[in-house]
Amino acid sequence: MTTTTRRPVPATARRRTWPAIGTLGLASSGIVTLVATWWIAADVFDLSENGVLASPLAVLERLVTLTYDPLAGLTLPGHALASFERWGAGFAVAAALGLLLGFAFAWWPGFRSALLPAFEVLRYIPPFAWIPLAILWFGPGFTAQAFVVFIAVLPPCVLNAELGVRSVDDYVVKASRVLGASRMSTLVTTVVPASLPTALTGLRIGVGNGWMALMGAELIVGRSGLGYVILSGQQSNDPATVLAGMVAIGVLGALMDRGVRFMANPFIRWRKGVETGAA
Amino acid sequence: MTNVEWRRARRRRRVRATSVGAASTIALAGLWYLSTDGLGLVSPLFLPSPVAVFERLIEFTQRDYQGATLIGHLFASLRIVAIGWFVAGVIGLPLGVAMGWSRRVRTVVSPVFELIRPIPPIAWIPLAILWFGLGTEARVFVVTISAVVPWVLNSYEAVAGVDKLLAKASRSLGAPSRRTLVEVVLPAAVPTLVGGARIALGNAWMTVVAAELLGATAGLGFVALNARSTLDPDIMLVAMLLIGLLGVVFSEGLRLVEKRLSGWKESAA
Amino acid sequence: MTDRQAKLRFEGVHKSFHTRRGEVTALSPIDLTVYQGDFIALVGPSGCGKSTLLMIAAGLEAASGGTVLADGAPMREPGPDRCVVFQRFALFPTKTVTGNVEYGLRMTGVPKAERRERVRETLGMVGLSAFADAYPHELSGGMQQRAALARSIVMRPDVLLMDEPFGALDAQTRIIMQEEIARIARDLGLTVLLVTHSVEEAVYLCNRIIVLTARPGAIKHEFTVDDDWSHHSVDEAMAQPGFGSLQRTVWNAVREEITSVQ
Amino acid sequence: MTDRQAKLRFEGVHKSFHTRRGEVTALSPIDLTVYQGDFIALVGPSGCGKSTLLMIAAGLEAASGGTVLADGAPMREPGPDRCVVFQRFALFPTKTVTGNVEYGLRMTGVPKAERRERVRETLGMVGLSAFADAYPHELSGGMQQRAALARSIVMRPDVLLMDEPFGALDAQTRIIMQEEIARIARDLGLTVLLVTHSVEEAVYLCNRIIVLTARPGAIKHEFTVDDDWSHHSVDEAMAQPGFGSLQRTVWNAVREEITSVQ
Amino acid sequence: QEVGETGNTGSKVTIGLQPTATSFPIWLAEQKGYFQENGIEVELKYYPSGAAMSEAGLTGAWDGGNMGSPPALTSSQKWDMVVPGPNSEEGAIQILWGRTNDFKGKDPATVLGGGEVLVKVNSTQHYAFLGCMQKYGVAGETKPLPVEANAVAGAFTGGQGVGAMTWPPFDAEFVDNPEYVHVCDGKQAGKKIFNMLALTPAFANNRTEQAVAYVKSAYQANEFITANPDEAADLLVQYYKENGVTATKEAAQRELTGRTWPSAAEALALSKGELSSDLEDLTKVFVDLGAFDTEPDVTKAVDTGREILEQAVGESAS
Ligand SMILES: Nc1ncnc2c1ncn2[C@@H]1O[C@H](COP(=O)(O)OP(=O)(O)OP(=O)(O)O)[C@@H](O)[C@H]1O
Ligand SMILES: Nc1ncnc2c1ncn2[C@@H]1O[C@H](COP(=O)(O)OP(=O)(O)OP(=O)(O)O)[C@@H](O)[C@H]1O
Ligand SMILES: [Mg+2]
Ligand SMILES: [Mg+2]
Repeated sequence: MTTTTRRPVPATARRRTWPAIGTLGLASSGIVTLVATWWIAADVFDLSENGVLASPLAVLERLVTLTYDPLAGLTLPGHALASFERWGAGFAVAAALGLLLGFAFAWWPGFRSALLPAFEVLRYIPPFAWIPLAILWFGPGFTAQAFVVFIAVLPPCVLNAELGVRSVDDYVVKASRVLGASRMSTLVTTVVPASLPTALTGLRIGVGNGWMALMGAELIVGRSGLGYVILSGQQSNDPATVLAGMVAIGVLGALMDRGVRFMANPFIRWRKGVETGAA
Repeated sequence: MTNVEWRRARRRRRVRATSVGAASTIALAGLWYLSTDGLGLVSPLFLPSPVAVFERLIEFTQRDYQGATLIGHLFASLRIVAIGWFVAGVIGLPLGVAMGWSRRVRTVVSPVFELIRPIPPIAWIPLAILWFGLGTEARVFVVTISAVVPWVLNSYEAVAGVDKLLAKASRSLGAPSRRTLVEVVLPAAVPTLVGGARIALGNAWMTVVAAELLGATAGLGFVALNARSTLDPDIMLVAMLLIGLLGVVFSEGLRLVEKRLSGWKESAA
Repeated sequence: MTDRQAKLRFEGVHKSFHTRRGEVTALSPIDLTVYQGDFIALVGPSGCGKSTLLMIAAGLEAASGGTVLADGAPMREPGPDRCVVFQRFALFPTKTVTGNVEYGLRMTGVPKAERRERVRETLGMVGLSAFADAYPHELSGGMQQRAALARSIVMRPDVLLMDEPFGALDAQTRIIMQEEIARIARDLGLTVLLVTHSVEEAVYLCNRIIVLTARPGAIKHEFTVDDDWSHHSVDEAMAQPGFGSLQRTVWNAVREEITSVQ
Repeated sequence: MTDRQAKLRFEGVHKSFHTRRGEVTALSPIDLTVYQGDFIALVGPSGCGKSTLLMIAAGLEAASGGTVLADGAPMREPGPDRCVVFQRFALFPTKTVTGNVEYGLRMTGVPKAERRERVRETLGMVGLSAFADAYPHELSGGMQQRAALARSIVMRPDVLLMDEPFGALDAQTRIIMQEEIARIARDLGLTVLLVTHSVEEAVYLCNRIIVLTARPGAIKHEFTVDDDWSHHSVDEAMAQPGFGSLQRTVWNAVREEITSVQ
Repeated sequence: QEVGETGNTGSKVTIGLQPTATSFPIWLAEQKGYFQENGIEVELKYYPSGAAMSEAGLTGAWDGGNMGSPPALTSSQKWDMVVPGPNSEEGAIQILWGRTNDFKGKDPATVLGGGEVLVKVNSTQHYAFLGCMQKYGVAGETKPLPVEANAVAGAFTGGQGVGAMTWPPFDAEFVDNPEYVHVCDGKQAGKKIFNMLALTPAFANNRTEQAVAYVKSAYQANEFITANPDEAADLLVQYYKENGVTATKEAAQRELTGRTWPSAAEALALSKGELSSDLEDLTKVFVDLGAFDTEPDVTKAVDTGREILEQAVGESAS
């Protein structure tokens, strides 16, 4: 146990740094190629002249100007905030309701058989197809947009919560019963916590789904939000604004995904060790 | 309990589940009817009665609405979905498999993929118009964008999720890396791959409705959006429900394929 | 033996499962009495119904017929008087070791102060005091099994039911755990019903060994272990000629049943 | 011993892993020679590097330093001359038993007719002739392990590497498989390197037992088994005093290492 | 609760409008303080399209507003929206553009016949488009290629179609550009395209006084535009800027002069005169297109609000 390795220490150090740098180079090569292709297409082949594409620099510049120069009355952060509010409202309601429904589906089969047919048909209607009806019911405004988000977020929350409960080790449930817990307290104290990782995955899918649905809704309803930035770029025949909007949507979408993962951490601390290395 | 008795019991249990489902569905439809035609609580402009929707559906199968009958619109949407889904598969499947199999490919591709992935397919619409004009190509492009993500991710996970020990066993039996992939890893990955195809099809179907903003002259999404501008909620609901029902059909169909192809798995036994 | 108190009694207990392929009889009628202080092993070929019998005893599975009497009264519901230790540990992954061990006490309304004391004491007994706040995934297999054991014995069950409790451990850890459980059972005067595949384990730990026939399981033979081997360490015990000969006798009975199906 | 042919030779083979938490030395330099006809057991506490050493021998893992010589020549690539049998069987789930066993022959370009003949013969040897067309999931654990074994021995490897091949089997099936593998190894004159946790198994099957220290694994002691127990059945062997005493000696060496980490 | 009930009381009025020149007079009335003058206190709410306006009115999001005639006809038909009168006429700025190279020295009919023209279908553009095709005798031969209004210019410059229907400011690319040629417009095709003032039934019936004030203010703004075209153009540029659209003063001028902005009295005269027949022509076309299921009752859109318009005229006169 006290034996040390024969290898001299510097060798170890080199071994560890080189692969890291190699990996970094590989990882960035993809992105570099992408940006380079974009830049060449836009500036060298002059696609930006025809209004078909904007160069990466122009998009960057547009992103910067949008942060202080308002578009349709709002700056970029303003639009992002508007989108975020709608998304937040729809997401919060859908997540709360979805988790409850999912847990109930898994735990009370009768309840499940009663609601399943309706749920199954409705969940396959794309959020986008709900937009017209949502506008009719709630008027073309905040509520309709939040509703579309709700529609997009609900199914993955329900399905994953249900799946989470079902995939809890049967023996864990048995153990709880043997130790004197009732069915209800088994659900609350054991099953729900153990199902959280899967259930939270549902929320995470919901984050993305809701965000995407909202962008669709903003193309049709309202005159603020990041979706509207794109639309407005399209109206002014300005690819730079369109691309700036897309970049903002993508970056924020990715950040939100990370955010939810981060916030979910305390709930799944107990299996952190298992999580490392997951893609 | 004898065998016969037990079969009866099982049938009874199934019948009970089905009838609870049917009863609740009928109850929901009844509630819908009561609040519309029945008691007139809700204006038909907000929610048309089920009867009106059904009549409209029948009428739709025979008479043109916006230049085509139901079948015409249906096929218009289906065509775009089929092409987009297929193109996405041709791109996404090999890419995902390569990412799952080679660490190097994964390192190069995944940052790009992660960068583009969060952009909703719908947000590509303006660029799609600029790049492809208003024809089928633009719609196919948007549908492809939406379907390529699950194709890639599931192919990746399918390959990466195959027991590492299998690859080791194969190599220790003298198989070179590529043959290990073809002989051992891919066959074991098939169910997950089909699962990816299913999700991709779902995404494609969901997106086609939005893609029909792009110069479509037919399609169920086109119908729904047009019905909106003339305040015709009954035709809107017909289109929506059809879109939903077809989604169920696709999904369940591919799920059956998935089940059949995983015959060698324990769960299917 | 009859002067000892009967803790658990099976009277003509049998069980059939209805499966896609028809009816499977897992257990032929079983008559068996577990007395206070017994450490009984159930051995038999795979699939002969050992786990099924244990689950019936726990109240987690209903018998198709016959009666199970716990302390003389018919029982059906699972309850903390008959705790189960499973092969796959079945620890609550979201709770720390303390949370796991304390769970049954909380569910049966034991006040907090008493709970804390009993958990502390039990963790000491299984040698997990230092890991009171660890999560199951942070423990080795042997430690997980200790925690599962602690979770059950903290309830002071009338009968402790164990289904291949060491099946998931490596051979070395298993030996160490066998010695520990022998000590704890002796210290607490536990009544235990143990399902195992290892004849060696059965001979080492138990005073009675029930060999079941191949499916449908019926009691083929009951062996009484006259020497209490568990006072020795496993390897000491194995060095005794009496140990080896009993082990061979039981194994031959089991082997007969295994080969009868193959 | 030195007049026998050296099939596999480790010279100062050591291994470190670079993990998030820094460098983990799994194996201290190991010197070991495996001769033609050897049946060597590697035993030692969990995590001491047994599997790592085996993977290096198979060429599936690169050593951090030192040389591995196969038949006197340095080797790196995995190959069918050093087949591995894994604990979790690692059968190809999409192929039938025949497909699995035939796989290595196909990969090394053995013509179809010969392939068929060798598969038939090998399946007969492991008693799976009747299950040639079954899929792995349709087999019991013992049968799966037989198939995995057949898949390796059909290649007539110079050295058969086995990593806890019976770890996933129940105690009873394990005993039966131990007897079978002893017979097959004898019949074919196999050279085997076996990782196991069970000292009993090591004593029963092997002619040399290598005890490794706790991590980083180094060779603590090598025991030579003078009697060939594997000519007897397991229970017969265990009845012999010499068996028990060697088992205890080895076990004490292992136990020392286990307790040194706890 | 009645259809279109906003819950506003007293002098508070919510106005729905679209961020296009169509609604410019409403915005202008606010700027110029006409609403205040007439004793109402307004809040402006923007909607992206006529369809959205109509849906919003139905759900009680606004009291008064204005919209194109197709949604106005739908709304009056479906939920009894009250239409006091026409707010502007814009046939002349629904322009069919072509590529100069295509049309140079050729009969437009031969170029258009069998080709595709970019149009926002089922809209007033579509109506003007059909008028133009009739004019050249190629109705039925030339196919409309459906596009959202904002995408027409991009698609046409990108090479789609033989022609494109646009209106300002989306046609900035084409105006004074030698590569493109103004082939036809709604006015040349003899089509009149009206925008209408709109009131929810609840507002018109229960709060008539405020409704009259709103209508009166809107026409006051029209009179201002007619009287001060230059200042109005500056204000239109500002209006556009507030709505995220960049437009030059020239474009604004074109827009303002291309439209006619009737005063209240002129609107009343139209309403009593040719408005009905113009709208009937439009509805027939829309029924043929399949956009309207059955022919809407035009009188509902012309006569029901006239009383309010008359009151507005009366007040202006006094
Ligand atoms: N829920 C069930 N449905 C159908 N058959 C079952 C069920 N549970 C057990 N069986 C069958 O009953 C028989 C007895 O099963 P049991 O698990 O009690 O065996 P066992 O003796 O514990 O076996 P092992 O030693 O492999 O754990 C088996 O043939 C099994 O297939
Ligand atoms: N890929 C790896 N990355 C980092 N550490 C590893 C890796 N593989 C093994 N190790 C570490 O190396 C040590 C030796 O592992 P190895 O699997 O060889 O042990 P073992 O003796 O086979 O244990 P067991 O008896 O539990 O199978 C362990 O501490 C393990 O955690
Ligand atoms: Mg069992
Ligand atoms: Mg190992």
